[in-house]
Amino acid sequence: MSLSVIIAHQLVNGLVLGSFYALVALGYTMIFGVIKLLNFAHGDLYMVGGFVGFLALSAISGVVGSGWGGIFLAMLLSMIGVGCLGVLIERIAYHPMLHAPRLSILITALAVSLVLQNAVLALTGGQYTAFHTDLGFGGIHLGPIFISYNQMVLVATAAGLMVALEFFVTHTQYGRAMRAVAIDHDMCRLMGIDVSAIIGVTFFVGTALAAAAGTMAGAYYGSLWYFMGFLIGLKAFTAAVIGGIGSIPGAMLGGLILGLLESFGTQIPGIGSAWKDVFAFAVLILVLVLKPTGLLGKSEQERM
Amino acid sequence: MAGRNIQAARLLGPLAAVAENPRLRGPALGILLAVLLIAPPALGSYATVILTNAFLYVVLALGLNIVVGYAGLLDLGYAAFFAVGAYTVGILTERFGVNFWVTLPIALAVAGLAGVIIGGPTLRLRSDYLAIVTLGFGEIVRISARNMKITGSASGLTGIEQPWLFGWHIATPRDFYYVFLLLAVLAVFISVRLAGSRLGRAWLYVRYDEDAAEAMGIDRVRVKLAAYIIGAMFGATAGAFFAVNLGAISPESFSFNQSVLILMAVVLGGMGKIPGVILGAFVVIIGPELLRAAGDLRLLIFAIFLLLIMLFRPSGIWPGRRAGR
Amino acid sequence: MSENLLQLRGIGLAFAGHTVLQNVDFHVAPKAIVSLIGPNGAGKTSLFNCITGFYRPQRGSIVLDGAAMHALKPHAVTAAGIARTFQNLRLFREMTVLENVMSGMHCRTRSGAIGAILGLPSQRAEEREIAARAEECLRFVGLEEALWQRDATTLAYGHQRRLEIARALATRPKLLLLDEPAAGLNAGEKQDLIVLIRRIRDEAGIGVLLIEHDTGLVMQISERISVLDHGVMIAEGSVAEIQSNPRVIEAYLGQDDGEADFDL
Amino acid sequence: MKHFTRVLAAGALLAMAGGASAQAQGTLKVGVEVPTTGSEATYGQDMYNAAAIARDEINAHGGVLGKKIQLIVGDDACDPQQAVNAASKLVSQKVVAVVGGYCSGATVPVLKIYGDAHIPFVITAANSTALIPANPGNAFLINSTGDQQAITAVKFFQHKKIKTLAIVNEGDAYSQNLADLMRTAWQKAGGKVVDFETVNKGEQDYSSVVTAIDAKHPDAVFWTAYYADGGLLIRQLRQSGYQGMIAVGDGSNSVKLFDIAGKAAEGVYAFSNPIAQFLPAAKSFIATYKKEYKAEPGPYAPLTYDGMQLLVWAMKKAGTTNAAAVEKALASANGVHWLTGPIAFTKKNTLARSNFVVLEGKNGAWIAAK
Repeated sequence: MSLSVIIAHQLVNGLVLGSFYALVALGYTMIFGVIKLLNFAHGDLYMVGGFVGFLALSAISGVVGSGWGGIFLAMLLSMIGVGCLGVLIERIAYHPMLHAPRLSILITALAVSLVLQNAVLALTGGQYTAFHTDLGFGGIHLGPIFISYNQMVLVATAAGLMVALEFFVTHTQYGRAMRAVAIDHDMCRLMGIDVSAIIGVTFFVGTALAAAAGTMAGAYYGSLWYFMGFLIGLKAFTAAVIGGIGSIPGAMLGGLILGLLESFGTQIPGIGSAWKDVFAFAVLILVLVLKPTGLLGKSEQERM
Repeated sequence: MAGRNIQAARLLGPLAAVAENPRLRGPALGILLAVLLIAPPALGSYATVILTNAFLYVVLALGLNIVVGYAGLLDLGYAAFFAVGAYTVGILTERFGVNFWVTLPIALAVAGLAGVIIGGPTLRLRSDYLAIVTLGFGEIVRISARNMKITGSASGLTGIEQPWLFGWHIATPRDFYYVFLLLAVLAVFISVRLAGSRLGRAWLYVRYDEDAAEAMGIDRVRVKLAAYIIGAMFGATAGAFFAVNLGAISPESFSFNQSVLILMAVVLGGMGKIPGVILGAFVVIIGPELLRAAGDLRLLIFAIFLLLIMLFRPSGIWPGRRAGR
Repeated sequence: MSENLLQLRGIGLAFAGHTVLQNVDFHVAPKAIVSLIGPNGAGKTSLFNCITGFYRPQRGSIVLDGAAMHALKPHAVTAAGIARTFQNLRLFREMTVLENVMSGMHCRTRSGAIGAILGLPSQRAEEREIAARAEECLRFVGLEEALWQRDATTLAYGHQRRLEIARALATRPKLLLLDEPAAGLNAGEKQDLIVLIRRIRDEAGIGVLLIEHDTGLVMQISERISVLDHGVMIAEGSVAEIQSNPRVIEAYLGQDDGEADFDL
Repeated sequence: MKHFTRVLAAGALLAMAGGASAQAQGTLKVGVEVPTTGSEATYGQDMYNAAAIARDEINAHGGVLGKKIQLIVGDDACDPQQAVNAASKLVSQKVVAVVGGYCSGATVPVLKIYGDAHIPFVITAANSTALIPANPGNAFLINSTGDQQAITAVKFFQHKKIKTLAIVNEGDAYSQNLADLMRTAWQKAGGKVVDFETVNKGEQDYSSVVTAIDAKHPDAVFWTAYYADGGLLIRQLRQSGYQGMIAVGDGSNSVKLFDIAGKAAEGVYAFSNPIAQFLPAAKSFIATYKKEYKAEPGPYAPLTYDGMQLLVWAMKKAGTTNAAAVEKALASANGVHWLTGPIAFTKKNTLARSNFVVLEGKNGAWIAAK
């Protein structure tokens, strides 16, 4: 296999992986935007999204089958269900703490993450759950490069969701309000915006995107596990930071960059698969130290 | 549950009253220490091991308490310093045959250096960024230990020799019970001394209001770095003795879960409150043992407990706001 | 003319292209009481933040007693001799009155972790010195001993204002910056404040620079007044000079909301 | 909560001290150290079930030394620290011997505890070579160790005319150990290791590793870790169009591999310790297991059954439960056999022969490979 083919393959791999990272990173960045909270539970909502999607597909596959059609329907159901769970978590755990010290709300988020993880651990006994679908192995050959149909559908879906989100944020009343809330809560209240409702909407949308990613990942890779949200949560946060936390296009860009970094990191001699995560975290630390606002983030007022 | 939490706190009330009363505190501590000193013969090996473990966690939790409870920095990778101590001692004694007591100060120095390297550039960051950077740092240390030959890769190091002290071979579980009891007492002593000092107050000033603290002439980065380094040294000390106690260490012992468990001890008992943190360490070690019958549910029970504490009693189960001053 | 205690030359500050301060020259003479006034949004607090190191001006120099301040961080500025209070009270919550004031002594003492752990004699002596100085400052501002062990944020508002001043005095400053010290005080408390500010200057020999909206108080206490408008220093002079300065009158009358705190 | 706190505040020490209660008359306590919680719980439960069948049979035949056997489970959760606690608890409960040990990483630190307490320990599954130097002498491994698996694998690959090999592990003690042993053995045998990868547990996306493997065109890919992620890797390898051989180590010999990998696992080879369905002597064991637990015995059930029988044999031979005597008897085992074949030990207390067999995936199940 020539180098250029390897590069092309890793490009495709990075794109697929990056799409997942981007979808999860979007939720991180949106939630951070409106309440300045690093939602540690976000990766776990991705995991819960996978399981809910799996249950939904099991329930409806008799009628719609378990091809992409069925998976899309299951994904939608999962987005709605887990989106509501996200709102519920915000109301119960985060809302009362909005004015508490930063440390308290961060630890609360960590606690929510642990509750979700261990609840699923208890329910599944820590076992992997096989996610059966009717997805085939087919694909197209572009010269020596093979791209599976599944990969294409996946990237297209992720792109579609991101376009829909961009439209929602820039062209709808809720989206505009969301951006306003991200800038200044008090000002929004004065202008008659129901800040609390907008925070709810943000959690719903952000969490639903993670649930969509979780369902697609479960279907695409074929298994679910209670701890599967941990690594991707960490990586998605890294992606959000690289892109500039609070910035929606930044999250997409950061996701793709990180996906590509990891794919190519595996291929680089001296890094390889064993050191690829060290590489990713080192990039995170470097970005935070050298350019804390990320690539597309707005710079905050400099304070000495 | 919330109501019960308060009830639990009320039960701890008399205990707290004793701990807060300067007249009763001395004798109460004396009695407690005496009981712990004469207890081992009456304890089975299991209880000895569990209590030893609890003492280890007292040291770790008090170390993290300096970082989280005093300086207000959320460190999600504290196990990394624990690992640095354990591996420094493990490598130097097992691979190079260096005497344990020589490796101990080296472990402290390496941990301090690690604290400076990771803390130096990142302590200026906002707190949630710092949390994730420390998490990433913890993972880097774990993965590095897993990949490197000198750390014994994933299997870790085995056959770490147990130390001698003036002709006493510290080897049995009971020996280590006393060693860790001593370490815990030292950790408490140092924590108390620091809490009442110029540096201890500076941590709190920075934690409560960074701007006002700076306006009072406190260099927040330097003060935070001091917390970070001292916390790292607590972790490394615990790690060093952990390594010789088990005789074998592997990267699994220094995972994210380990960091979370130590953090839980700090938060459950009450951040910044020394008796609370000690209680928290005992809760996270003895609790799961008492809940052994609950199987996979026990971690869930703990997670829910942590969440409820944060929602209804963010100052922890130990009564009062800031004790031990 | 003797050397100025504080000397600002050509200060320029901008945030994201938006000019906040433009070529500001300003000085405070030793042991002087100087007021900085100007309409809302004129840049007074920004100038304070430049002097205290919280903002780094893009242009200009700030010199205290011959030492350059403009490249220093806030804690170093405080150590060099400039103390401040905040417009909105910024006391350390969950800490006692005494502990709050002790914070001011941090930059005047040096014992560290090792001294504390070993309980070295030098460290103990220093702890006694810190407590003594804090008590001295509390007495100076008139907070009686019964209040010292209370949580700072449980004090009456007027007492909290005094506590902030005591905390700043504990840093042994050469110059004290007060950001709207009279805000929220009643008439009686304002008179006490005037007395206190005069004592700070007369008894402790500390120069005082204040931002204040209460014109009566400003006119009563200031020796010199500087007026800032839209980031530009438009006037400097004695009380009488300022009261008759046409640019100042224009600046205040030009305000849309007609803020009536500058009564001529 | 109230109770919980009171226990902590007042009587935690006493409560625990009481745990070491007096031994019941006429019974011998044997510890079974296996993970019954956590991700490896199914293996642990399966091993305990097998030990229980052995106990029932032994007790039905009059027990040992006139006493009945009582099993006490110690849950190590496949975690080193939990394992230390569980082992200490077993020691406190005065067990005369211990069988079990599934995860190598959790078994290494308990060796010292049983060693210090002078308790014989028959390890029935864990087989990392890291166990050998850490063994104080009281532990006996009746599952063949990783180096023997590597020998079996080398022979098999050579037989299949494999020249180049890619090895993938999961970065844990067991799989990394096996991967290293395999690399050494394969290179010694003149083969080429063209790619050596380490992936993360639960990572899901192994595509970049798959591409890296594809780029080297290995004749075979050897996965040395557990079935759960192995299933995903196999799927992704086949999805990317990899046509060569795929082989897995004994951590992936569970039939659940087929559940996760689906049809991609067809034709996959596994090196495995003897599993019940291929053991002629295990017919009645399988029947009993199915009757008792309504399931097929898992991969380590026969070995654990044998571990119990071996222990009882040694006690009978020694005529006492005295640790030194029992250990001496264990070391003298010379071809005694129950389900998994003759048991004898090397000087290092490891199984003297290789017990590995080669399996092949066919129609979602394992069959003996040709």
